Amino acid sequence: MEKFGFTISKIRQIDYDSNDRSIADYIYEREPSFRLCIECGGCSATCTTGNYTNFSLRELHILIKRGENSQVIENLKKCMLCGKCILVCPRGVNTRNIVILARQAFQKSDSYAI
Amino acid sequence: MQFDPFVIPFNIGLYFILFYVVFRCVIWFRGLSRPDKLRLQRGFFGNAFVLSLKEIFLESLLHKKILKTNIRLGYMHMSLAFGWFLLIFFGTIEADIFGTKHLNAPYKAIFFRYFNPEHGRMGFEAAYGFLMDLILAFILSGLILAISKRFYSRVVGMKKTTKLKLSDKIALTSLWLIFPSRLLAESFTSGTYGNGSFLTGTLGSWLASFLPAQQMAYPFWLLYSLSLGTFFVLLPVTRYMHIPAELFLIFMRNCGIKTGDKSGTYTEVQTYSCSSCGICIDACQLNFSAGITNIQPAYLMKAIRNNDDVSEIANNCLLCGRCDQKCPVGIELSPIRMIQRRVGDNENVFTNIYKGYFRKRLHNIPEKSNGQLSYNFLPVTDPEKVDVLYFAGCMTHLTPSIKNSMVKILDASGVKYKFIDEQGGVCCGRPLMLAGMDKEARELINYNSQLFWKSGAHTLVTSCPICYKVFKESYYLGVEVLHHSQFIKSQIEEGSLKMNFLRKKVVYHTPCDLGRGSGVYDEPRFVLKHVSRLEKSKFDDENSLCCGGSLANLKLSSGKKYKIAQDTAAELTKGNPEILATACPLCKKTLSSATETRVADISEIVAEALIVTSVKRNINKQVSSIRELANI
Amino acid sequence: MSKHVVVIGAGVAGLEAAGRLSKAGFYVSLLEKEVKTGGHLNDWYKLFPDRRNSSEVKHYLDKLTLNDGIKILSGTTIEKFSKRKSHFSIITDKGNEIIADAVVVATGFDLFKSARKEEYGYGIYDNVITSAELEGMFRNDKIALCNGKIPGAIGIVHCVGSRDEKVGNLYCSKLCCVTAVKQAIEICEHLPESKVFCFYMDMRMGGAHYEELYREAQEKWGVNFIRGKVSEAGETINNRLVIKVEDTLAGRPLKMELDMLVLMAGMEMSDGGKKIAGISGLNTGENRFFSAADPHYGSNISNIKGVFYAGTCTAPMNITETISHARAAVSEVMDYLKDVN
Amino acid sequence: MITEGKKAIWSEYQKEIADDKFFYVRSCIRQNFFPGSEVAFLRIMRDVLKKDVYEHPCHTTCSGIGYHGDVVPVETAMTVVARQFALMTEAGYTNYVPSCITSFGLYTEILDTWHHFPEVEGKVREQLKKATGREFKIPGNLAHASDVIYKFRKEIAAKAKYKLVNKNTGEPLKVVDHIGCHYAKMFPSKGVGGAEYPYVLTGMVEEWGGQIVDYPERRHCCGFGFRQYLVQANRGFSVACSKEKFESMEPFKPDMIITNCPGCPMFLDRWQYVINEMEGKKYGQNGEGIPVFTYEEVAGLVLGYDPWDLGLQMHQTDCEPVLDKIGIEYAPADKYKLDVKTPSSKSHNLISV
Repeated sequence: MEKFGFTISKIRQIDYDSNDRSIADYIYEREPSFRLCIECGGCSATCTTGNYTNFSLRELHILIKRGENSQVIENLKKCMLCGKCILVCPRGVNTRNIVILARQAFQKSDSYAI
Repeated sequence: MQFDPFVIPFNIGLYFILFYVVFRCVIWFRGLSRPDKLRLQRGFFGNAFVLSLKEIFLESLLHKKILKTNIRLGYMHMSLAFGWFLLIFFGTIEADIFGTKHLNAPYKAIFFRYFNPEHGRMGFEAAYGFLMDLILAFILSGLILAISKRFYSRVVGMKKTTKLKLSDKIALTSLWLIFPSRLLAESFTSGTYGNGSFLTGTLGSWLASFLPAQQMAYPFWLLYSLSLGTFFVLLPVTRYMHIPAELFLIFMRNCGIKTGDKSGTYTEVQTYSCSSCGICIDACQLNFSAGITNIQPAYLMKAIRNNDDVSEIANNCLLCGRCDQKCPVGIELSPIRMIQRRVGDNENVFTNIYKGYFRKRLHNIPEKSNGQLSYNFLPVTDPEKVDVLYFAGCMTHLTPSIKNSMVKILDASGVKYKFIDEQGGVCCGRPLMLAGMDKEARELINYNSQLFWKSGAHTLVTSCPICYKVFKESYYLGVEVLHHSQFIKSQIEEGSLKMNFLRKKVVYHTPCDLGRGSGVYDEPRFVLKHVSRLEKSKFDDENSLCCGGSLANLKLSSGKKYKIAQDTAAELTKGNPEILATACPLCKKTLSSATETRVADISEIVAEALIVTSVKRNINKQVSSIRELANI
Repeated sequence: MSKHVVVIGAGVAGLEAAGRLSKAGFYVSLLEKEVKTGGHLNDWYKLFPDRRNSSEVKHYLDKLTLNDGIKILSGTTIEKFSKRKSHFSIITDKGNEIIADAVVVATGFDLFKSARKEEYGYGIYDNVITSAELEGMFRNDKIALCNGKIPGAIGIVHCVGSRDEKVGNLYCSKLCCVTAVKQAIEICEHLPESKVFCFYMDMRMGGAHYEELYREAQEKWGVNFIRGKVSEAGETINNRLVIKVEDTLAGRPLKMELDMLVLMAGMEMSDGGKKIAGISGLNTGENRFFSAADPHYGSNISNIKGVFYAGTCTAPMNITETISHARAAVSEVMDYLKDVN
Repeated sequence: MITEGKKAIWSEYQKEIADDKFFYVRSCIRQNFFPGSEVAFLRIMRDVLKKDVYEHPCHTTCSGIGYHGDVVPVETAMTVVARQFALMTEAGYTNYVPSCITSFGLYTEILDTWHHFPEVEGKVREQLKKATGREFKIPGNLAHASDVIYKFRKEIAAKAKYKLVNKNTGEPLKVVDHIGCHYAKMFPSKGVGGAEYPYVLTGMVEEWGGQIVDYPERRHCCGFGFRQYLVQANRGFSVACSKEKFESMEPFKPDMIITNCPGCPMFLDRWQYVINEMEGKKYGQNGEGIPVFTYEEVAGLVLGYDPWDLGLQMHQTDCEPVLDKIGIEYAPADKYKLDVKTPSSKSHNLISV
């Protein structure tokens, strides 16, 4: 507000209970391997997009699971779906399908513009 | 006795289906693009028409392709289709010759015996009756096979049979009833009048010996008429629509119409032409290795016809192309599947006749893209000018030995080349296309194309069949695109590569995208024969298996991928080869984890066999200097 | 005349050692401060990673020690401990003196007292419980909140009292991670509708089949694993718990409400062990457990000749390791008594 | 909530607080924020409790505000503190009582540092000697002023005119206690009740008839945070901090907030106004804010001091709702009058100390 010269900052805290985790549920239902991620970061390390930008598939997974969807949307489209991540994943997570499903979920949802 | 009310169901059915088919064909025709309409018009007055008639006879009636793949299944289809055709054909002639007058209404031919019960006692009439009984027996033999297939599919040599919906079940029952009811109707009539040939006569007299044949005949004629009528009326909403649709399909195909990247009349006709024979199910590795039995083309076609949500089915496929190779109707299954994968591109969603054809087709207008680029973060680079570009591809970077081997081979070949993605490149775009995201893929294609053009290269070599296929099909680069097996072959032929013969027993696994996908079969074999003892396997060339790792399948779990890889590797290594060779980094990576046998890319084997001349020269020098030393 | 060995503590290690010593022909006195033998085995319902009933192990140990050569003195503590020449004199709280040729110390561990981590509110907030209390709920087949309701969201905090300088425990208790995973699965089995969240610093699934259990928890039961140490718990007006944790993998602090918080209490040197150390002069290490003569090849040997260690009085161990360690102690005793008259 | 559990913890964290002869040092900012509070402390100590409280006219800031604001190095802060101790030593006192929580934290920190690193203490002594010629003794007892009030909470209760009870319903007032971060978070053993469940204010409130509200964000900073507030660009964080606390306590419907730190009441009070201005949101009942008090003000109120005499008119969030609930008599018209005839005969003391 003009009169004070500052505004109330947004809390960085993830508010798990009030976040919308429907995107995560959509993926859990269709790609059970989504549960298997142990956040090793192998996918992010091999990622072509990750070499050029701050895109991290590992972080994306966790943000979807926590319902931090706005941050996910920004990054989702950067994925090239090349599939290197699948080959390096030690837990057999179908990472490409998760990206595709996330895109689908956002498209189907009315609350997000992708 | 020229008419009886029992023929009414048949008449209704027949005229309905005739009208429907004509009507449907007109709609299909109108749905074609202008060039396709012209193709069809030209074809009608040209060679295509004759060719189509021949193909219809061979495929729609005789079912030659099914006979080749599976003789019992072929016989089943043939006996029903060809037998029925013969029955109508000779029945019409019979009615024409022996009837009261010429040019009879169709029902007179179909129910000839009812209207001419005294007919066929002796001479030519009896001989003709014998022919008609023979044809009926032919059909009934196929029918017995069909019924057994429904209850126990192994009878016809099939592992899986297709699942049916309710309208299909009713149509199937009426189809099954047609010929037995005709047999019984004719038999009772024959029994009453004491005529009939070996089948109807014998059965008729036997039945008449303990049943009131005269009273029994009429209900069966009515049943016969009802079954025919029901079958015809239900035809448009069942898989039996494939009977008329296939005729139209054959004609369209012969006129040169192809499946595009959007759905339209041709894809619609193709979907209706699927008879759910189930040959694709048998060919599918997801079925016999991974135990997934609901995503095969027969089910996809059915789901599309039923307007079901097909995304799960469409995305759960290796796109290995084995089914395309096997489909007896020649439906372009993989292109149709790809159409279903394209997001927001399903503007031609099928509408079924019973849901009201006059309802307007669903036009899902794809959302206008906001023009924002997805990959605008990619750096612009200026590559040096070279003759040959080597693009290893993403997957090759995860199998570094292929990359290193290729560098060795390229160095040895002496061509002026540049390893364009040595520091990691940008994806070729095919994985995006496989996920139905063509717009995004186009961005990557443009990016890579710019890069290739700037280098001024005339040849682009890649190690990855996935990249190779997309470079060939979707890049329009205007330069020669080679898979490394092709490049190695050309270098061998030019004499730039010298190799030892390794004497190792090798079996070659054809990668799907290289083989069935791009038609490259001979070059890898040529190279392998050049350096090793290449053995044959049951799954060579067109019949090759998928490794299971295919990027085309977006749904398959890692465990099931592994199952497929294990089965494929086990099949290929039955002859205990020393090396299981392949020509794809992804195949190599997938198969390596599933077998104890060494899995190697062609490039690795070639690099192993390579005689590097520069090293040889050095050795020569040393030897000569030793000689010199000895001389001193 | 057979030699006399005193085993102090009748938990897993003590029972195993006593049983084996007796089989080897020694006369054994087994001292236990509690009335019942079996130690922590009595508090645990099912064991990781195979989720077998703990009573099966107890049954095995009881059978092993059901022997005339073993005198079990339960409800007994030691007041004095001294060595005279090659003999040990042990005076119990009842004033009896026991003379022994060798002593096996198997005083085991105590669970970390969770109230010391004040920020989690154990003993203050109604539905903050320990792993041991949860085992009790499993045994009674009733997982419920104080008000009797079924918890819908349950948090499990790893590393309570372990790897924590603030409570003076620098070491890892090694078994809490797998216990957490086992208990998470058991909660899911009991309450399929409830959600379980594990808050961990590292998943240390070192033992055989531990990692597979972890995978099962994720894959089959949908247990959520959040990497970060819970920093504090509070209570809402609805009697739910609010926890704060950094989701270190998202790089953001996280707040969520839970119905129940289970604290994975670590293992500490037992109070009984501390007392023995005090009266006997046995050495203890920085982690306050008994320190063995050599960590590689002398893990049963103490600084007093003739006194040997068995089990978790030296370091956190699982049952498999404890039993092996106890057997090793027996072999050390036999070696020692061969040379002593 | 298991009260026994809390009592067990409280019993573990008890500290020694001197009985008499206090050397009192003021906060540098409190007199601007809530000028009545320190005066009320002295008045209660001297008049009600009859204690010897000495204030040295030459005492300065402890420099803790600069230290925590990253502008004063620790050695400087130590020397300033050493001078304060020297004043105490010279005046013949040993019981040091700071009014400010940050001061208390700084003194505690410095004493602990000197305890572990005597050479630092030696250096500081040398510096102080060089600079001022003064020498000092380590205080015999260090207690925050709120500790002292806590110690005498029962005596105050005995002389109280009012209780923290809703006079209409007879129910105890629901009070949120907010402890300054520097009170016990750095050295839990130096605070009454420790850092997690501090008892210092709870003890007073319970003794005076109120009921403490335990809400999830009770540990959270008030939002002052020094750098957060002192740099204007960071003030958004400061408000956000307070807002999180208000949102967390709101469901408990507290009647008032009691604090023991110079900054906390300031921010908990003023930010309620700012949040209301920015977002139109109030956290109290009946469309009011939640009144915020210092512990001295609360002690003064229960002892029957005039609200305007205690400086409650300086609060931005109106305190009248609480006064009404307790039934404290006040003259609304006098709230902003400069020349007030106070009911207390010794009112001149308030200004002249």
